[in-house]
Amino acid sequence: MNPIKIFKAGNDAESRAAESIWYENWLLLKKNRSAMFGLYIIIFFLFLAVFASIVAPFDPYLQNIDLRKMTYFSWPYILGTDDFGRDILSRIIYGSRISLVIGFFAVSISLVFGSLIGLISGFYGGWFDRIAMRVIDIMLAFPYILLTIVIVALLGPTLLNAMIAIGIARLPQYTRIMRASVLAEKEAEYVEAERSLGVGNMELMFMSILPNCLAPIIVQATLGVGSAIIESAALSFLGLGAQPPTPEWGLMIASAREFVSNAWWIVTFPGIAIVLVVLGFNLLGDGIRDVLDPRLKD
Amino acid sequence: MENNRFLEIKGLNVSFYTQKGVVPAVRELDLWINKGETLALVGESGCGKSVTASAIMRLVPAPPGKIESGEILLDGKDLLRLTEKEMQSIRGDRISMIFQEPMTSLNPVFRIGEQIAEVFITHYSMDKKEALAKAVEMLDMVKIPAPEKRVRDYPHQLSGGMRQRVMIAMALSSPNPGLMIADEPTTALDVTIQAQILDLMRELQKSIQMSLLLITHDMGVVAEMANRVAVMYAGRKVEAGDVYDIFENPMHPYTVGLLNSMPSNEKYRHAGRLEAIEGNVPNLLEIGSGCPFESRCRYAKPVCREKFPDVKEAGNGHSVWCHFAGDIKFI
Amino acid sequence: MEKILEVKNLKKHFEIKKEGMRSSGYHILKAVDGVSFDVYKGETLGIVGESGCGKSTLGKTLLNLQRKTEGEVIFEGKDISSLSDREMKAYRRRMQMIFQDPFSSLNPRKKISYLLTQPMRVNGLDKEFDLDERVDMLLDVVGLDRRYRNRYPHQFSGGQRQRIGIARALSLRPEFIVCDEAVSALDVSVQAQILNLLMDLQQKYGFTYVFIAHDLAVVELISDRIIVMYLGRIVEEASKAELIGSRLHPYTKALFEAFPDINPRNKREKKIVVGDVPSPINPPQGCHFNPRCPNAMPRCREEYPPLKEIAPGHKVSCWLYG
Amino acid sequence: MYRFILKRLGLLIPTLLGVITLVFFMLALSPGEPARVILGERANKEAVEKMNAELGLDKPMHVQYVIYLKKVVQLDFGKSIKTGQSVIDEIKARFPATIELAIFSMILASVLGIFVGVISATKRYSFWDYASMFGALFGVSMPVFWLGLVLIIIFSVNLNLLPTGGRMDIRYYFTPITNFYILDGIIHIFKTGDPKVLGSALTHLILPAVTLGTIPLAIIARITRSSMLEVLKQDYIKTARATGMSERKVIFKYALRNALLPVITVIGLQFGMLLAGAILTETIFAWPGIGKWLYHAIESRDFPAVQGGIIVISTCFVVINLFVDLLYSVINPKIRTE
Repeated sequence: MNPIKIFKAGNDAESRAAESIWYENWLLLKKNRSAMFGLYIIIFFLFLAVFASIVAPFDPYLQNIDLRKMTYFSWPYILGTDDFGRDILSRIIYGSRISLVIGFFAVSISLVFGSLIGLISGFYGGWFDRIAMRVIDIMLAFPYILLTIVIVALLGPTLLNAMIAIGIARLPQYTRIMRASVLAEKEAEYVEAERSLGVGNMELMFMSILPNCLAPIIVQATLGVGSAIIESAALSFLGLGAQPPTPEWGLMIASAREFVSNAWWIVTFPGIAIVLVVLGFNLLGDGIRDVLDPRLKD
Repeated sequence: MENNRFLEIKGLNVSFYTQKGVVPAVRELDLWINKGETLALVGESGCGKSVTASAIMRLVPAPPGKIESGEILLDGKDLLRLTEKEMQSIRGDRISMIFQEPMTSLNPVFRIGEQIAEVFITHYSMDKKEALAKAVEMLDMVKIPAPEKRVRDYPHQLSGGMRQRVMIAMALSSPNPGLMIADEPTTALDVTIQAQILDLMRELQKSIQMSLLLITHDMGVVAEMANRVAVMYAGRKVEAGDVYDIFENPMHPYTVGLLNSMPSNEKYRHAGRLEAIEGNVPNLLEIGSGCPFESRCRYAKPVCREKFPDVKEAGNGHSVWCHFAGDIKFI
Repeated sequence: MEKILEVKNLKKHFEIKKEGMRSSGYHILKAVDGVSFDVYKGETLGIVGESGCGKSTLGKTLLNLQRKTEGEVIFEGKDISSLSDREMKAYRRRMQMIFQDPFSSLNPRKKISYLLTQPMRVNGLDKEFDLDERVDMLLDVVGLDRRYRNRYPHQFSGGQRQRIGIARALSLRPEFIVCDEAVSALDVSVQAQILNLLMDLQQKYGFTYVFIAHDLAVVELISDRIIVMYLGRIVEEASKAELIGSRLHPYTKALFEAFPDINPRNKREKKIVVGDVPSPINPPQGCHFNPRCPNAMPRCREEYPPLKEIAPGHKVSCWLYG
Repeated sequence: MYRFILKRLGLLIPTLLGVITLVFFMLALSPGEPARVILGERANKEAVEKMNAELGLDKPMHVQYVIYLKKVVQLDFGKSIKTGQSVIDEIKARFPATIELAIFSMILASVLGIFVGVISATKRYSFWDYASMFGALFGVSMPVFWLGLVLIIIFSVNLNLLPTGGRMDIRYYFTPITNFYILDGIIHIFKTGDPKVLGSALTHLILPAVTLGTIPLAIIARITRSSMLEVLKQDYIKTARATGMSERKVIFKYALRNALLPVITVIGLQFGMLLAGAILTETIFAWPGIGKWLYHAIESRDFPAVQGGIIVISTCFVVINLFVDLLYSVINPKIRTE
């Protein structure tokens, strides 16, 4: 019998040893300038949220009785004050705390439960799948904005309920995405290969298939934080979320509605804060999608 | 002999600018096709054969691809210097192309008749009715049964072999087809269907005196179809010549290895093991100035790493690019 | 010779949901439709056929990766096709598969060492072996550098990945291996390496192979006996020498004639079969090959011919021979 | 074909039944008693019980459910607690306003969105591509209610070009016929030759339509672009180019028809979303449509009105999506001919 030759390993064998797909994707993401810009925006707002008490020049609840009137661009109120004489900048900084917490919390609800249902549904199929899909179809029959409003109206208008409502209303999307990618991934030959090697269902589902299905879910979750922030602001704007005097961005805009004709800054600046932070998540999400979705790669 | 050349490529270089670096897909390629002959361009995946085809059509996706230099002469005119508009009038008329995947190379939302008719509308400003009548003729020519009915079908209603026939019909939809480029036309098909398609192509070529550039990795298809053969490896042409010379007296170690690797090679019918080429196709990003086959060649010497060899001629147009061709007998 | 596997009247049917506007309900796709054959210890049985002939489904059904519809698969005296997943586990170790696509048959997010040790871990062999050592050994056996163990699949070429797939199948020390188009996705030069490797391993460890491929030349090279399939059924079965010497079934003849010869002086004469391979969803009445067969007789359109032994070990299913 | 449509319609019924059931139980199980809403917090126990009996709320839940279901099938959503009017009549009166707004927003969003998306895809990596895609990203990052207010600040308050809200200048007295004011305006011109009503209807429509249409516009542009890029990479585009077809024909004839298939689905989905998005827009612009009405119903816990509004909007959403689904099947030859 002929001896089997061993190929010489290139001298790069070790240096490239630990390049998992996640790491390679991160390297690609780092090259994507707009995604990085998005990430910086997010980090900036995270910084504001964490160190709000240090960064903010004033107490967000402090009403400046002397001013009484709404002022605009006057030292030390860089972005002006609102109708109670409260510093808008400080309120925006504290507001980032609320928005980010809501965004992450709401997405976590839909991410965890939605993906789990989708994973089990897609993997096992059968009666669980049929029932789950039926319920999801019914939930999707409501435009989710409406669903959110209904849920929060039922639970009562508080910030926590707004979070829960957003989380539940968006849950079907995660289930669908997860189920679709599990179904696609189940067809991949490696699943069959591992089955033929005796790998059990649990290990297949959580250790093999799940990591390969995370890409679209991560994209969805990143974009989802942004939309959750918008939706919570919208709920607060309608009076169904945060209640006065909480420094919540949507609420700030709502309370300034009556002053649109003479104090545009009260409306404008909290809105810009929302746009910026949501833009950050959207830029990052788009960047991740470009990296993870091979169809869009060149 | 010279003026019999339908198409001539001189010193073609094509690169792809990727995130990881510049990939030299085709380097210093010279190639010509005579009128009415079949030239087979052979090589394994990534050798640059398909890129060459796209370059002739000027359809290399840019970015990331770029034709760096060279000439592609059709009747003495350099295609690379034409305007896009002039090039459009040549595509589908003087030069046409068929692709590997008959499943995806037809537009799913148009009837096949409309797609064939489009060629006549584009090049001969026919009206739609006339063009559709022509399309029926073309389908008949490629031996699709009941062509009047079939023109109204959508691609998904046809089998792979039928679709490839439609592609051929489209490629020949010109009163004066000069060259058909067939990029792995039968790779995706079953072997009995492959035989039908190859027969059809040969028959049509004979009847309309057209040149055929056949791109394939299958030496069996080459043996059956080609008059002349050019072997490519990692972006370089390494050997070219008459089909009998290439098969009976291969002079480049890669060509020898390729023939030896074929399980259908008579030599191994009952002998068991194949004489395989060890190693893998090199990464084009890491290729130096030497012979690209050096890393897998068992006869390689230091000079092979340093310099790409000059051409050696063995008569009858048989050329080989190897430092030791003719000096060592490769087996 | 000792039988390792006995297949009796095996059927695998699929329900295909109709999607269009004009119809609803299900089609029955008879991917494997009543197939019987034996596999002997230490041999290579080649199964060849065109797309839609059911050869891949057959391979998966043999290993119980897909549940049969009907019939028996007897492995060393035990009908494994009716075993539950749990009961099957004991047999999984001994029966392995090498898959077609070296790019999708390895989980892209796992290191090579994980891919190679996972089967041993889930089968409880980690008590028996030192897994680290075993990975080195497996990489040696398939001709890969030991240092590659910490790499990920995407860092390898197609041929190297196929070696990893083979190493993984070997990790459980199987006796019986189904190779499902194991070399068809590879370049010719790499394909030759893998074929050599498979043949060397068989010599060394005495494996039994069922080698499924559409490439006649490959099947002819590696097999001892060959089965030709067409639309879910066996049309001819013979030893390699017998089949090369005397092909009986018109389809087998057509298949061999259609295969391009590597000698440019032997340009094929035009005797190819006409028409497309019919859809396995609605195969022709009678002998499935009759619409394309040059020798078709009235009887062929009515009755499916039985698989009959014409010469010792040479079976054919055609009315021309009985 | 008809069987196919009937089958799809058949699938609609369980979904709608699910919607009605969900809406009923969500509201029925929620805290807060309708009787208290009507009578006020201080009402005594007997009065509340009497009111409950009047509303049928004293019966067991499943009986209430069956009664409700029977009524809904006959399009009877009960009476508004707040106004005492029939819910379906209130919805009917307000629906044209919302539909008018939604249609105009959607036309704006689809036409512009597809145009921007196609141009971006064909001029990939150009300044236009970057600018419009950044614009689209900006569009999806904006809260609708804020955009509406900013538009009011710019165009109504500062430039004084457009009205801040409502559907029609109160100076014009005219009797709406169709309740679609644009249509009514046109009819008015035919009747009296006076274009002012139409003009006023249009000027009132611009800001809300832009506000409501911006997000769908951005989404449609992004989807069109990526769908187009995907199509342009397909083999059949290479085939088309290889036949010498002009680039314009390749893009607008061969590629676009394929690229629009997924876009159609998105347009349908967005159109349904608009009906819900109208809650915010209508509130801001005092647009007397179903969104604003529903918002007030929620605010005042007017259960029959909330139930009716949600069921109607969701039904529209489902029906639009079904329609789009059918349209998709008709356009896609693969489904049509199989």
